[in-house]
Parts: sequence; structure tokens; C-alpha cells
Amino acid sequence: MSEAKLKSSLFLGCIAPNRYPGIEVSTIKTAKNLGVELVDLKGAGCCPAPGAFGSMDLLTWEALAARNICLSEQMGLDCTVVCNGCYKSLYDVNEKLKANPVEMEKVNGILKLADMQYKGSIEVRHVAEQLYNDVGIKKIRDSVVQPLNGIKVGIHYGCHLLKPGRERHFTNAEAFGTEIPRFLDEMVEALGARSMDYKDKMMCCGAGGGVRGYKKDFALDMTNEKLKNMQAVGVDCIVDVCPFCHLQFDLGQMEIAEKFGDKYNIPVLHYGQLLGLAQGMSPDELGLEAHQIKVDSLLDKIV
Amino acid sequence: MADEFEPKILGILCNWCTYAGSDLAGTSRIQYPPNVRVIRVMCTGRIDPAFVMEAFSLGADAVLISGCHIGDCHYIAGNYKARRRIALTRKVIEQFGIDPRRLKMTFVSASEGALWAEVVKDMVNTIKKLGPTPVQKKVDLHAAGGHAAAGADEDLAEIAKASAGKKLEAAPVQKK
Amino acid sequence: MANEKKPNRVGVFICHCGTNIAGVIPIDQLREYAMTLPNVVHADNYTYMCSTPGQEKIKTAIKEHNLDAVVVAACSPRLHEPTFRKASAAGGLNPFIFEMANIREQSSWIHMKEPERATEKAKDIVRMSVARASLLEPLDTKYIPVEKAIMVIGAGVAGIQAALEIADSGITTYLIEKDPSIGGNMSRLDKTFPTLDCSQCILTPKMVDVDRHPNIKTLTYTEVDKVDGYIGNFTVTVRRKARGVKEAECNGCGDCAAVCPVTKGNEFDLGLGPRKAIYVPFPQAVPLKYTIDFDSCIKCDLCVKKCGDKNAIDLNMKDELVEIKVGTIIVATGFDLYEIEKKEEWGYGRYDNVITGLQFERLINASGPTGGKLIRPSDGQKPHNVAFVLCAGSRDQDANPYCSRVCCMYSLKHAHQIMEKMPGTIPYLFYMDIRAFGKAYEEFYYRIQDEGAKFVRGRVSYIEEDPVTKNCIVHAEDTLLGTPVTLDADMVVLASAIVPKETTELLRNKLTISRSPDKFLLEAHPKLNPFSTSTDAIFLAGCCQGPKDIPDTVAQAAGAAAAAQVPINQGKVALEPIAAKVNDDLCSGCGVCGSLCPYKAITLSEIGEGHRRASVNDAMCKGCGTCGAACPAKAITMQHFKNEQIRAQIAALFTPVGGA
Amino acid sequence: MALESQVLSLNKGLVNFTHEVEKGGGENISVCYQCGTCTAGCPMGRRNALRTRKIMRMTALGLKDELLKSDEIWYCSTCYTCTDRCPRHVKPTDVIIALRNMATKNLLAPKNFLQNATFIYQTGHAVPINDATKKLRVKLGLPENPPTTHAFPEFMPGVRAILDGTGLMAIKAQMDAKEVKK
Repeated sequence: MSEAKLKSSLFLGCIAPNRYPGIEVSTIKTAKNLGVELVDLKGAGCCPAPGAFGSMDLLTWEALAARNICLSEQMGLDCTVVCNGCYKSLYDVNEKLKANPVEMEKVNGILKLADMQYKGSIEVRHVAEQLYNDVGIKKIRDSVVQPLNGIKVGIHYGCHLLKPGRERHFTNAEAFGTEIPRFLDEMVEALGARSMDYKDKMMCCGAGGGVRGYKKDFALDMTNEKLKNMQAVGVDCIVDVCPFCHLQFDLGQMEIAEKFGDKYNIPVLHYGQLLGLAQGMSPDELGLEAHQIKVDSLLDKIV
Repeated sequence: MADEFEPKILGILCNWCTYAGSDLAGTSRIQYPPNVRVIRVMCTGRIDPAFVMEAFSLGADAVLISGCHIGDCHYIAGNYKARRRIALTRKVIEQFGIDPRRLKMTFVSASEGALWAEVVKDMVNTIKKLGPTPVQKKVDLHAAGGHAAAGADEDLAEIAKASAGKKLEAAPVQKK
Repeated sequence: MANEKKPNRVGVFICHCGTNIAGVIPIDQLREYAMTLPNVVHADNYTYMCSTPGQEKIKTAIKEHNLDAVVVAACSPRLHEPTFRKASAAGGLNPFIFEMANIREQSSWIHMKEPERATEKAKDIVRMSVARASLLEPLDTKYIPVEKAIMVIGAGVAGIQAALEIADSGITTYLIEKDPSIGGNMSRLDKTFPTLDCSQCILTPKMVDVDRHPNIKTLTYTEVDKVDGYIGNFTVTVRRKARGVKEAECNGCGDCAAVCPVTKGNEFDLGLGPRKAIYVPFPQAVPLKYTIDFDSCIKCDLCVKKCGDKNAIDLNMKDELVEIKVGTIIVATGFDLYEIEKKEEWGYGRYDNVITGLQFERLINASGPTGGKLIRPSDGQKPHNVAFVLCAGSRDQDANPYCSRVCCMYSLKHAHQIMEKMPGTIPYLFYMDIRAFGKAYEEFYYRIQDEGAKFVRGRVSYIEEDPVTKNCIVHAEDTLLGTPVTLDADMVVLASAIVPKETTELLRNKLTISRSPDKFLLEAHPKLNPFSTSTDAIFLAGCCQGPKDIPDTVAQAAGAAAAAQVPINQGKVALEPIAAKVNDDLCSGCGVCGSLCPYKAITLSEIGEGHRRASVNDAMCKGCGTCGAACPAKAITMQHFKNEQIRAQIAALFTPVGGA
Repeated sequence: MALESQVLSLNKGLVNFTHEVEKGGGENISVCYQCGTCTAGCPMGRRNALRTRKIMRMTALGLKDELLKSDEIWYCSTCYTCTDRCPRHVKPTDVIIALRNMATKNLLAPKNFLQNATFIYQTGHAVPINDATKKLRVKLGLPENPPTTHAFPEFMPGVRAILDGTGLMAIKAQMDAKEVKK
């Protein structure tokens, strides 16, 4: 085991710990293998969801997000998230409050009710971006013990990690473009898989903005379109970096089959889980058997 | 009605870039605070720190120097020299108890009328926060400034030391 | 020099400038205030001081009130200082004992909503000007001779037009072009809007005229290395890049290219066609001399052998620096297309069948790489429909905020060319506004609509490529219907924005001229002097100053040519008498000034053992004052910007006298 | 009876409303030149009535009532494609979010949105844990409850204080009351 040099708090959000704990466990284990120690962020809650929650009241959204950031500030650690939605909430609020003292004062006025104060002393990172920029492709490649045998992967970048692009400031910015990003493609291919180009690759999964809750048909119709496009190029699995997109693709396939009668059966993996497979972990260890879409067909291709 | 403090600011602008830019702000009817009075020189390189010291000694709340963008000087590099001199003069005025934020150098081109208006707005806001100048009566500040300028182009380190309170060795000054 | 009588009878003349000043600042109050100022013996005002009656007032008052200095409170000295200096001189004063108080640009126009504070400020400005005027000294204007030659940098249609205008009037013209041939971007075009005359047909005769003109010295494959000097006396060092071919010996037969084994994409055809390592960019090139691209030449010697006795090829040729003396310079460096691949959503550079408007020109051009057949780069097939994306990189905060002015019109022209050459192929123009502002332009728009082109009012959001057919699926909203639309297009033409040529920035620094925020070169005045720069004797023509169509380019080139000839025809130019002066008694010879002077105008001379004195060459000094500000002994005086003059302004600002 | 006029009176437009939306995060609306890049790139609008450009237009004209009552503003999945591609740097997604905030204050938000607030108020999570996941967590070697407010309920008073403090729960209560009346 390599020694942990990079250390940050792990913000779990809701869907990873409460619906897909495989994402949680795989992220922690694979990061550890790459020298990143992720520490419990005790008492964190919902980020809260940027579309669903920010839509009601931006100030409440900012204050609850700032509460989560404060917890990490108190530990003196940067904060790592595993979810695009959490990233938008925590990163955007963190950047906005750092840049805008008036807004910071306003939010601190609310936080005072919870005996907390936001200081703006840490950074918010997405685990995928952290692995790419801090650990690097080479180390990721070196950690592979079970190359993925050229399986065809349909990458779903999701929206809120990369967009709005003008408000994102990544290291290696050229790999994090909003039209043709490539960091995740590189990370997937480093594991011996093939990233498949498909129509409308950067399209949203459909779940965000409260639409999944309010108009499920619309959300699923979008997911269906993406699934159709991925199926057209024969992907063996979908890889995401967001538990909410993950749920929309995994559970969504059951719902789509029921509502529209379209059946796909494409396994859905968070990047942590794909990385876990490549690092030699068992599917059970990664919580894959608990997914709605069974992963057996995929595993057959790897071994 | 409580009179709000309205700072009196001296602006010294180069003819080719900022003065032209400030003219453009006028032509474009961009409205900005009337706190700056402008003196036009051909180049910011002309600006003797003694002018700055004189203004402060006479009660200026602030001095704003503005010229061409670095690399765009009409006289090739006068603005570089001005930048160095102003940076040192800021240290000098600090020694005299004047907040260095009261002296600022900016770079505004002939086509940046809107930017000039912003520069003035910013400066006026800064000075309003700082309040009126602490200088009460005319004191002989400009001699010190003059020395700093002379040395600036020869040996920055020397002058930095000098302005930090050590004795200043400059070229001999002959009295008129 | 010293102890001359200082002015103590100052006249102040206040201009209403219609309502521009008078509408904000009460003129009577200002005039009465002026009368209270030290040394002011007369104050007057008039609706338009710059008009003949206004100037007459100044002249008369100088005599009637025995004035020895004049202050005009009006607009910017950058606008009317020359006017009023002349008026003062006409009244019998030295024109330099004149000062302008800018109360328009610096007060009435910028504080329109605070008239009281604007008035206070105007009073301060007038007071400062009077204080300065009271210390001004008479100065003599010096004249220097002018080099009777003009350099034109860039030989596109702007440079060609300017060079011909100048040369025809008998002045030696150096036409500098960095590419192997003159002609510029216009020589790439097929037809020109709205008349549809062939670009080559109208340009080639001019190119030949340039080549044959006895007064034009054309230097192709040549770049500006260094610029020294000033109005009337520039020394420009140009780098004649190693062409590998002796121009005098080459007869343009092309035998060398026939045997050259190296093939490259031809830059002239924007990579759509091939060229050899030894090449002419296009058959009508002027001069018709071959050039070796040493980056790709493998020095196999085949061309040298083929050239044989003509002995025109020299594979060991080196760059050569040449100094050229000229009196004035015209910059005509033209434009590049914006790197439209940066707009990733449109797929340029990734999708075979997405091209730029300039590439379209090469494809539809009979002398282009396909002989004028418009084909899809992916498969060589004829397109059945073509999408045009207008404002590609123009009017875009992420790319270029300005309108490129020609894209609407050339896209209309492209649509016409498609419908004319390829009946059945339909052009679809995705536009936001059609800007057809020129003579016969709107009529052209009508014609193209009438011919059957389809117009969709909506900007293209993104383009997808069908991986099998290589068709382009264009996504936009028809904003007039309010419906998202798609078009399965065989080909897409991006009307990519016009940006200044990449090398303009380097040249700009050598010439010390300014640029506007859009990175185009800055004109002296946007309306009244669009072809001069803020540096005397350097002029602008064509797209280096801003996007232009051909008629506007030619008009500006002719204007610049006329302006550039003025100092040449006058034979001498006046120098502002603002040079530095050294007081020998005070100078300790430390040399600080000399090391600062950007023009090497200051020299140190030995005046006995160990003692030195600085002296200034008046013609070389441009009066920036960098030396004066640094002189530790205050031995340098900046004429017209003397220390006491500037300090009087400062003192007048903070310790007002008068104004009871 | 006379027919209803089909003419939109521009006097209905509330200029202040446009400014309010701009202050609420939807900057630069006034420079929108209605090019339709937003609508054309919108993945949601391909399958329903969401027309981003039209929302920008109505906001610029100040058509408050029509906007706050429209169902379409709730269709956006906030993918930010429009914001990213806008050549004028308008932020249509943030305009829509600002409109939703205003609609919420006017008790016009769909119920499910407020439901999220209730979940967070009760558990700290918008998607709280369930028994099946608890079992799975243990199987994966994780603690039964994640180290969030689930395992540390002592953090809940703080969460509730924030939700009460911004007034969101009061809005929720008003909406519930409105619902009961119906």
C-alpha cells in the first residue's frame, strides 16, 4: 500500500451513502490505493441539491452548502465530493462567497443561528478531477492489476462538474472543456477500457433541476435518448462520476422499460467502481450486485 | 445636511494614452465622479516624484498617475520608468505617514474611456474610505522624492533601503 | 534664456460649444470667476470659439488689451490646440504662450448630472491653466528636412492601392510583403460582392502595375525588423528572408517545382491543395519567382541540377538585413480569420465537411485546388445542401465582440455562387441579422432571397457529424417560429470572424502605435482622421485598422496615401519645440539621463579631465521628459513642460488664489 | 360578446421585474439579442414546451405574471448548456432559477420541491437512508449509518436553525395551508 500523502475530507451527499453505498466504498478504497486519504466529514448533510433546492431559495441553498464547507474548514482539510450535484453546490457557493464579501456576510448571518462561521479557507474538489490533476494518469495506470480488456465504455460526464464553464477554474483546463472534455476518457482508457464516442455525448441525463421529481416522463425521455445513443455504438457499460446520474441511468432503465417499453440492460458504474475492478477488487466488494442492472455480462468480458 | 467628504485628487496623465482615453470618456458621455483634476504631460516618464510630493504637501487627498499600457508607450518605455518611480514614491510617502493607497499608477489606453471612468470611480471610493489627507500644512516633502527618482533608475535596492529610513546617497545636488 | 518677462496680461476665452459646455456650466459665472484670477486682464466668451468670429475675438483682444498670454477654455487640446495657437499667432503672440483649459471632455460632458460640481471643476481647470499660462515661454518651431520616400508595409489590396497612388505622384515607394507574392487575401477570393466581378480580374492588373512601376520597389518575402527615427526621417531595417532563389535569375519556369520530391499543404489554398517545397503560392503570383520553404526542403539538390545554367537556386542563402530611409510609413497588414476551431461546438478541425468562408472561396475559385468545383472534403462529392453559419466568432463575447462587417455579404455571395453553379443545391443561411449597409448591398440581399436561398433566423448552437455519411447535423432555433430546428447538411461554411494579422502586434510595438480593445490598430480620430495614428507620419490602410470590405479598404488606402504624401510634398516638417535642454552649470555629468533616453538623443562629452557634460540633439529628442524627471541635479529643462510650469498647476489646484 | 384582444400590451411589462431577476443571479438579460442558441442547444426543449429564448424575452419585457405562473420554468434540468454557449454571456439557467425563487416566494412552486426541504428538515438529507441500504452498507463493511447527520443527529438543530432562519420553512407552511384550503 502506498503511503497517503494527499488528504481531504470526504463529503458523501445523499445518494451515494443512502442508495449506492458501493460508490462510497469504492471511492475510499481506490483513492487509498492511489495515495489519497479521504476522511469522514462528520455531521454533513445534503449539499443541498443545486437544481431542486437552489430553485426554491438561493440563500437557503448557499447557507446549507456553507454549513457543509464549514465542517471541512473546521478539520482544516480541503473537501472532496463524489457527485456532480454536490460539486456544483459546494464549489459554486465556496467560490461565490470567497469572491463576494457582502454575500459572505449575509450567509454568515444565517450560519450564526447554527453557531458556525464560514471563512473561505478551503478548496472543494471532485474526486475525478482530483485523481486526474493531483494523482495523474500514470499513477492511475500503474495501479491497474486487472486491465479491463478493451471493454466499450459509454462515458457520461454529467453537467454540474464542468458547467457553467466560465465559472470553473481547473488545472489542465484544456482537458476540462465543456464541449469536448477528455480527462475522464483518459482516466477510463488508462484502465484498459475503450471510451466510445457516441451521439450527443455531453447531453444531460435528464434528472437534474428537480425535473426527476416534478416531471419524471421528461427526465426519463432524455435518459432514454442517451441510452439509445450509447446502445447504437454498442457500449458494454456506462461510466459516470455522479451518483444522481448513476441512479437515473441504473434505476431509470427499469422505469423506462416500464413506461416506454424500451429495454437496454446496460450496466452502470461510477468511476470509482470501474477503477476498483481494474485494481482487482471483487464486484461484491464494490457493491455492484446491488445495482438494478446486473453487471454479469460486463464481468464476463473482463475476465 | 451632512457634507460627505469629497476628496480632491490630482491626476497626471500622459498625452498619448490616458489623456486621450479620458477625452474618449468625455466624448462617450460616460459619467463619473468629478474629484480628479487633470494635468497633461507628454509621457508619464516626465513625472518627477517631486510633483507628487508637492501635491501631497499642498493637501492633495490622492494622486493618480496614468499612462499607456506596458509595452504601448508612445516613447517606447517611459511608462516602465514611471512605474518604478511611482512604486518607490509610494514607499517614500508611507515614511511620511501617508497611506500608499493615496498614490496609484494605472494604465489606460486611448481607446479605454470606460476603463478610465472605472479607474476614477475606484480611486474616489478608496479615498473616501481612507478619509481626508493627514497632511495639515505644507511640509518639504519633495526634496526626498526627488532623490528617490534619481536613484530609481540606477539601483532599486539602494533606494529601497534608503526609503526604509537609511541615509540616502544620491547624485550630488547643486543648489540653484 | 532665463529672466525673460513672464506673461502678466492673460486673456481667458470661454467657449459655449453650443450647449455642450454652456448647457452644464454657467458661462457668465465662469467668465466672472476668470476675471478674479491673478494676471487675468480680460475674459470673454462665445458660442463657438473655434469659429471664425470666435478666433477673431482672440485676435482683436490681444491687440486691444495688450495681452501677452491666451487661455481658451473649451474642448480638448488634442482637438483644437493647433487652431487656437494659430489664432494667437495671428494676433501677434508667440503661439506657445497659449494654454487650453479642457472643460468639455474633462468636465461638462462627464458630469452632466452634477452641474454645480462640474462648474467648480471648470473653475479649477481654468485657474490651473491661467497659472501655467503665466509661466509659459516663447518657443521657436524648428523644421527638419524630409526623406522623399514612403514605405508601405503589407501588399494586399490596401497596400497595393496606396503604393500605386503614391508612386504615380512621383514619390519612391517601398512596398514590403512578408509572403512570397503580393496580393494578400483578396487574391484568394473568387467573386466580389455585390457586383460579382472576379477578384483576380480586378486585382491582377494592379499587381502587374506594381511590378512594373518605376517608382515602386517591391520587397516580397520581407519583414520589418526594426524601426528607428521619427516623422520625415525613419530608418526601417527590413529582413529579406532567405528565399533560396535569386530573384534576378529566376524566370519562373517552374522546372524546379516539377522535380521537387517534397509535397506540403499550400498555405495560400488554406491547406486544401498541395505545393512543393520550392513553389509559387499561386500561378498569378507577383513577382513570379520561386521560393524555397526551408522548413520542409530536404536539400536533395534536384532543383539545383534542374535549374542548371540559369543558376537561380542557392540552397545556402541567408537572411539579409537592409536599411531603408523613408519619410512616412503606411501600415496595411490586413487580417487573419479567427481560429474558429476554438468554438468547439461547431466542430471545425474535427469534422471534414465544416470549412471556413475563405476555404469556400478557394474551393469555388476556378484557379483553386479543385478548379472551381465545390466538393465535400470528406469524399469529393457534390453537396446537395450547404449550411452557412454567420457571425461565427463575431458578435460573441467569448470570441470577438465586434461585427466583422463582411460576413453577411460574402455569405450571400456564396449562396449565389452555389445556386448559379450547382442548380438544385440549396444554401441555408443561419443568421441573426443581415447587415447589408453598403451601396447596392440590400438590393443584393433581395436578389439572393429571390434566387431561392433559405434564411433561418437563429444562431447555430452546435453541429454533430454523422460518423457514417460525414454529414453535418446543424442545430439551431428558428427564432421566428420559436421552434428548435435541425438541418442535415452535406457541408457547413463558417463565416469566421476577421481578426488583425497575427504579426500586427509585433510590428505595432516597433512602430509605437496604439491598438483598440479589439486588437485592431487605433486611428487618430474615429471620424475625422481614420487613417492616421497617434504617431506622426505613420498611417493605416485596410483591415489592420478594423474589418472592412474592398471598397472601404481601397478608399482608406487612397486616403492614407494622400496623407502620407503631405510631409513629403512640404519637404520639411515642424518639430514641436518641446525638446530637453541641459543647463551646463548644473550638469554634473552623471549620465543618468543618457541611459534613460529611448532615442539616444543625449550624449556625454568630456570637458576636461574627469568632467563630463550631457547635451541633447534637438532633432532626435521627442520631448518625453523621462530624462528631466530623473536628473538628480535638476539640470534638464523640459521646454513647454518645465518643472515650474507643472508645479504652478499643482499649486493653483490646491492653494487657490483669486475667486473672490 | 366582443372577442378577446390578441394584442400584448407592452405597458404590462414591469421594468423593475427585469432588474429583480438580474439581481437574483440572472445577469445581463438586457443584452440578449435573441439568437436562439439557448433554445437550440436545450436537450429538454427537444421534447417539451421549454423555450429558453422565449423566457429570456419575456423576462426582458418584464412579463412577471405570465412567467411566474408558467409551468415551463420548472422543466429545465439546469444542465447549463445554454449558459455555456451564450455569445452574450447571458445566464439563462440562472435566470430560470431566479424566476423559480420568485415563484416559490409567491407560493407557486410545485409541491415536490418543497418536499425536499421537509426531508432535509427531518433528516439532513434530501434522500434519507432506508433499511435495504443500511443492510447493504453493513455487507460492504461500512457503518450502518453514514457519518453524516444520520450517524450524528446532534448536527440537526443547526440544519433546522438554518432552514427556519431563511424563512423557507415558513413558505412551506404557507403552501401546506393553501393546499388544505383547496
